[in-house]
Amino acid sequence: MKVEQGTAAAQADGKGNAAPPSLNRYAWAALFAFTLAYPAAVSFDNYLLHVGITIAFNVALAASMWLIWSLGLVSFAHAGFMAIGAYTSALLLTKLGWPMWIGMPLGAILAGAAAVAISLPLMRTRAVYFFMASWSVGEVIKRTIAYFDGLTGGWNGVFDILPPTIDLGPIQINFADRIAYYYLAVVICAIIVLCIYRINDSRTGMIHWSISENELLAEHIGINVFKHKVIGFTIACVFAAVTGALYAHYQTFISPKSFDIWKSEFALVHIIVGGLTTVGGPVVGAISLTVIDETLRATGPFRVILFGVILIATVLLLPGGLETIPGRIRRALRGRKSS
Amino acid sequence: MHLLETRNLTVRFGGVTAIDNLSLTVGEGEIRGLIGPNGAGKTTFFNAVSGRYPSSGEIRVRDHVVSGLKPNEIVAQGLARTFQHVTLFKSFSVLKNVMAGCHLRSGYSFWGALLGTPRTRQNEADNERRAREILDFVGLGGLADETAANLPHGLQRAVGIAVALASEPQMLMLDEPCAGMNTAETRSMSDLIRRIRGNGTSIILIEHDMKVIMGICDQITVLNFGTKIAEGSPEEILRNTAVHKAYLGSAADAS
Amino acid sequence: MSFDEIPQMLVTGLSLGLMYALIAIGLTLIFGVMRIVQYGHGEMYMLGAFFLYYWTAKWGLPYWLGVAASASVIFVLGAILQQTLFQAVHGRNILYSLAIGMGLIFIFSSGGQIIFGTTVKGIPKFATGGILVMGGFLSYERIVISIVSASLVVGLWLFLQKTRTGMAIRAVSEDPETSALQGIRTRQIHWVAFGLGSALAAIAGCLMGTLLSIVPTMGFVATIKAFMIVIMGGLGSIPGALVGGIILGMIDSVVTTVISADIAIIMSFVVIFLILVFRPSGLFGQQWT
Amino acid sequence: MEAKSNMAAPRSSWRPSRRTALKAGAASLIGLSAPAIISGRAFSAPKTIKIGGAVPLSGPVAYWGISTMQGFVDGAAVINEAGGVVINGEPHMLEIINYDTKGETADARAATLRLVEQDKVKYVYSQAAASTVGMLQVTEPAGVLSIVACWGYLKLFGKDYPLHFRAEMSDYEQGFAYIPFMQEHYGKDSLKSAAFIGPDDQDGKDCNYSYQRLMKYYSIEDKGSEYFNWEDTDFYPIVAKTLRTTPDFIVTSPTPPGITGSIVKAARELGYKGPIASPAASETKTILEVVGELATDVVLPVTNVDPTTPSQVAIRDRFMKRFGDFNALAGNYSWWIYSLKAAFEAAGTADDPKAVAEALGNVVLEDTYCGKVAWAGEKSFGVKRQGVYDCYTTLIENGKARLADVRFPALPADY
Repeated sequence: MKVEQGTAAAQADGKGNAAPPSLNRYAWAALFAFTLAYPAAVSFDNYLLHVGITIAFNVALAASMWLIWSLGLVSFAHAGFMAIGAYTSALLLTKLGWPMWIGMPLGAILAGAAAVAISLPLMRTRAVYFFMASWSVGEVIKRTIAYFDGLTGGWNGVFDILPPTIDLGPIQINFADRIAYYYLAVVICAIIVLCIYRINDSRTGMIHWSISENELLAEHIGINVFKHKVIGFTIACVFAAVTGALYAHYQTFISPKSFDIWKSEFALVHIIVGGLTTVGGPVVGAISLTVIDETLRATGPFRVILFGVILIATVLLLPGGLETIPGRIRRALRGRKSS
Repeated sequence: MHLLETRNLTVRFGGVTAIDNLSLTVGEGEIRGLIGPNGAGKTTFFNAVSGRYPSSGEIRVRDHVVSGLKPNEIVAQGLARTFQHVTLFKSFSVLKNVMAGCHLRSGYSFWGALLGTPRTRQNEADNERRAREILDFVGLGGLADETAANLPHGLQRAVGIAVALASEPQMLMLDEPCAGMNTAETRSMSDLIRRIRGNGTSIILIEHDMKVIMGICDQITVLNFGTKIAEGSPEEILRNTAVHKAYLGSAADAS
Repeated sequence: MSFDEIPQMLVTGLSLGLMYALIAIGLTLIFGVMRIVQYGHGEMYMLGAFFLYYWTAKWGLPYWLGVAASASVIFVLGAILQQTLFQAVHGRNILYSLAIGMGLIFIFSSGGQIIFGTTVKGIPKFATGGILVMGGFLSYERIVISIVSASLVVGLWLFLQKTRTGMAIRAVSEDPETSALQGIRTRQIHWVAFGLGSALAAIAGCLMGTLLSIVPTMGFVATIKAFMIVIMGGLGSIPGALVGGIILGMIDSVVTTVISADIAIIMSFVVIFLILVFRPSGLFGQQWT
Repeated sequence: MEAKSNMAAPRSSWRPSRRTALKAGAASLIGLSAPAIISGRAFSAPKTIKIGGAVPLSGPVAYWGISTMQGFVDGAAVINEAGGVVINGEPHMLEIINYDTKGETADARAATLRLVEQDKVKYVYSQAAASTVGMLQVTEPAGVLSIVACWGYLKLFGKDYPLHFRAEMSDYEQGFAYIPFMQEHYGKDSLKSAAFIGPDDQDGKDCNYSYQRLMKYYSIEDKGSEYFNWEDTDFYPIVAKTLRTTPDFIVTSPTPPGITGSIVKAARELGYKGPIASPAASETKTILEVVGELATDVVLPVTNVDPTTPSQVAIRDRFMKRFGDFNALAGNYSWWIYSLKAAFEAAGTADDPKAVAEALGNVVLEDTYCGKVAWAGEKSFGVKRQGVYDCYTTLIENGKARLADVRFPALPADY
C-alpha cells in the first residue's frame, strides 16, 4: 500500500515520533550536569549566578505554562497564579514570620484551590476565548491584590521577603547566599520540569495531547475531558505558584506589577521559540531567550527591537522552534549520507 | 433485554425537531442499518445516543438508563462510535491513536502514570499489545508507526474504527464508514464490519451505499424527518412503499 | 452621586463605547477572515496616528485628507505585513500569529521611540467646543468621532453585505475551502481584509490620537481594549464589536463615576469573563476553534 | 503599563524631525556601547571612574530613562574634554555604562547586579520608582552610591540608606515653590480647597501623600482624591467625579503630559474654571497640542519653557548637537554628574563611595540648568540626600505658555 507524503503540519508536530528516547535522556542528563557545574564554570561570578537563577524561574514558568498548552490551551492567568504563590509566601513571612518552607506549600495549595474553583467555569471556553478569559482571570487576581492594600500592601508591594534558611545543627544554610539560592532554584525547577516530563511521558500526557488534538474524539473514547483539563490546569498553576514563592524570596520585593501580563507573555514567547511539542521546547526557549535578553540589555533602546526581530525570525525561519534543531541536523546528516 | 433501547427519543434545536419520538431497539449481535434521506436525523440519532446532544425521552443500555450521561460515560457503558468526517488524532502515529482509544481499559491512574509504577508499565505493555492486535484485526498491522494524517482516506477510516474498537464496546455505531471509498475498499470494509460482529459486538450502521446496507444488515430502520417510517429486514424494506416515497422525494440521496 | 450626573455618565459612556468600537472593528475583520490573532493591531493604530501627526503638525497639510492618507498608507503596510509575515503562519496554530504580533509590538513601539522620539505629542484639533446632549456635555470632537465610528461600523457591514469584495470576504471567513473551490482567490482576500482592518485601526488612531495624545508605546493599550471588545462581542462579528465597545464604555463611565476607576477595570474583566462563561463564543460569535 | 514617579519634561520650541531623532538614537547607541570613546582614550591611559546607569531605555517609560542618560553622557564628555575629574592633582576620566531596565523592578535589579558585580561600578544612577526599588536592593548592601529621580517609597530613603541620593525634587519639595506662587498669582482666598487626581499605582499613592502633607501645611482643605488606570482612555468620568466636590484647584500628579492634557481638557469642557497644577507634566508643548485653546490656568512646576541664562542655552545647544534632541527634563537632570564630580574632588577619592557620599551631601552648585542646586532634608530624613533647586514654574494661559516664576522652594523650618 502506498502511503502518501504527509502534510507539512503533520511533520512539524511529530508528537508521536520525537527523537530517540536514549538520545533524549543523554541530552537531559548533560543539561542537568551542566546546570550543577555552572557556578564553578563561571567561577562563582555573582551576576552570572543571578542570570542562572532568573533562567531557573523562567524555565519553571514556561514549562508549567507548556503543560497547559499540552491540553491545547493558552493561559494568560499564569502570572496571576504566580502572584498567588508569591504573595501567600511573602505575607506569611512578613506578617506571621512563617518561613518559606511553610509559605511555599501553602501558596501552592491556595493557588491549586483557586485554580480548581476558577477552572470550573473557565473550562467552558475554548481556544482564543479561553485565552481572553484566562487573561481576565490573571488581571483580576493582580488588581484584587492591589485593591486590598491593607493586607497586601497594595501597589506599594511587599518588602523584606527574606530568603529562607536551613538550620539542622551541623548543617546550616542561609539562602541569602547567591550560590545556595542558585542550587535551591535549580533543584525546585528541576523537580517541576521532571514532574512535567513524567506527566507528559505517561498516559496522562497522551490524554492531554488527545484532548489538544481532537477534543470530540477524546470524549468519545471515554476520556473525561473536563476533568483532565481541570487537573492539568491546576497542576500547572500549582507549579506557577511554587515558582512565584521562589521568585518572591529571591527578589525580596514584590508588587502587583511584578505579575503583569508581560510575565505570561514572555513565558509564552519562550514556549513558541523553544518549541511546542516536547517539554524540551520551553526549557531550551527559556534558557536561550533569557540569555539573549540579558545580553541585549547593553543595547539600550535597541534591546526590545532586537528581541522582536529574533522572535519573528525564529517563528518564520525555524517553524517548530529550537526543539526541531536536533531533528533537522539528523535529517541533514542522513541526507548527506544517503546522497 | 435489549442491548440498546430508545423510548420516545426527541432532539430539538431551537424550534426544529430533529428527532421526533423515536423508539428503537437493537438486540445483541445484530447489525442494524439506519437509513434515510439527508437531514432525516440519522447522525443526530448517533449524537443523541452517544451523549453529544441533549435529548428528551429515554435511552437504555441493557436496561440501564443512560440518558443525560456525557459522551465519555456512554463509552464506558459499552457504546462506541465513529464519525462521518474522519476524526482521528492526526499527528499521532496509528499505534498511538489506538492506544489512546484503549483509555477505558488501560487501568489508568494519575499517580501510577506519574510515578511509572511496575503495574502501570505492565498495563501500558498490555495496552500496546492489545492495540497491535486490534490493528492486525482491522488490517493495519503494518502501518502502526505511520503518522495518521499521512494515511490515505480509506485507511484513516479504518483507523477510526480501530480507535473505537479499542474501548472494547458491546455496540459500535458506524457513521457512513464507506463514504468516499471505491468498490474494493467498500468490500473490505463490509467484510471488516462482519468480522467485528463475529466477535460479538453489535453494530448500528449509517450508510448511503445501499449495496452495503442490504448486504450486511440484519435489520434496517428507515428515518425521515426525525421519525421512523419503516423497520424490518432488508427484503421488507425494499418492498416498503413509504420508503420508496421518502427516497423519491430526494432521489439524489439514495445513490 | 446625584441624578443630574446620570445624563453625563450615559453620554460619556456612549461616546467612549463608540470610540472603543472604532478600535475594535478592524481587529474583528482580520480575525474573522484570517482566523489569526493580530496582536500587533494596536501598532497600526499608533502608526496611523503618527502619520497624521507628521502630515498635519509637520507638513501643515489638511486634516481629513491626512486621515485618508494615513488609512491608505497603513492599508498598504497591513497588506505587506500580511504577505510577508502572517501568510506564512496562516492555518497554523494561533500561537504563531500571536508570536509574530508580539514581535511587531516590540519592533514598532521601540522603533517608534527611536524614530519619533519618546516625547508625547498632540495632533492639531479639527474642532473645539461642544453642545449639551440631554443634559450631558459632548464636545464636537467626540460627536464627530462617534459619527465616524458608527458610520464605519455600518459602512463595513454594508460593504460586507452588498459589494462583491465584501461578499467574497464573508465567504472566505465562513468557509475558506468552499470559497476557494468557487474561484474566490483567498490569498487576495486575505491581504485585502488585513489591509482594510489595519486601515480601520489607522483611522481610529488618527481620531483618538487627536482627541487624546500620541506616544509610540500607545499601541498596546489599544490592543488590549480591542481584544477585550472583539472577544466579548464574538470573533468576526461587527455588531459584536459595536455592542462590546458600548458595554466596555458604559462600565468605564458609569462605574468610574459611581464607584472608582480601579473597580471599573476589575469589573470590566469580570464581565468579560462571565460573558465568555455563559456564551463561550462571545455575544455574537460563531463557533471558532 | 508602567507608571512614572517623576516626569519633569521638556520645553520644546524644537520639534524632532525624523532625521534628528534617528541621529539621537544612533548617538545614544554610541553612548551606550562605546563608553570608551567618551572617556577619551586620547589621553595616555588615565585612571577612569565608572558610573553606571540602570535606567529604562526601552518600554513605556524610556522617555525618562533616556533623558537621564543623556545628562550623564553629555556631562562625562564635557568633563573629560576639560581634563576630567581632578582628584588630588591627578586627572580621572569618567566612563558611563548604561543598562536597560524596561522600567521594571526585577529588571532593574538585574541591571544593577551587572553594573556592580561585573563592571565593578561604585556609582550608579537610576530613574523612576520601579527601577529605583530594584536598584536599591543591590547598591546599598554593596556599598555603592546611587543617585536617582524617585518621588515615593520614602521608607527607602534617609538615614538607613546613607548612600542613596534623590536628585530630583519630588512634588513635595516642588509644592513649597508652586503653591506660594499660585497663592500670590490667584490670591490666597481663591485657593481654599483642592482635589487630587493621580494614577492608580504606588506613584499615585506616594504623590497623594505628598499632596496631603502640602495641603495640611498650607491649611488648604482637601476635597478628596481620585485614581485613574493607566489603561484608561477617557478622563471624563474621573474628572466629573472630582468636580462633584467643587475644589478651588486640582493637583494632578504624577501624570505624564499627555494624560495631564486630557485631564485639563476634560475639566475645561465640563466647565471647571479653577487652576490645575501638574508637578510631573512639564511637557508644555504637548499640553498645548492636546488641549488647544482651552488650555488655561495650567501650572507646571520645574518646567523651564524658555532657557535664558548662558549655561542653560549652552546645555540646550550641546544636547541638540549631540543627541539631536533636547527636553526640559534632560535639562533638569543635567546637573547630577557635575554634583558628583564636585563630590569626588571634595572627597579626594573616587574609590570610597562613603566618603564621596559625605562630600556630595554638602555640594552646592550655583549655575546649573536648574539654577542653584543644593542637597537638603537633614531634619526630615536625617541626612542631606534630597536635591533642591530653583523651581522654574511655567504657566499656561489662554493657549500660551510663559515662564511665570523662578524661586527656591521655601522649605519649612523642620525640613
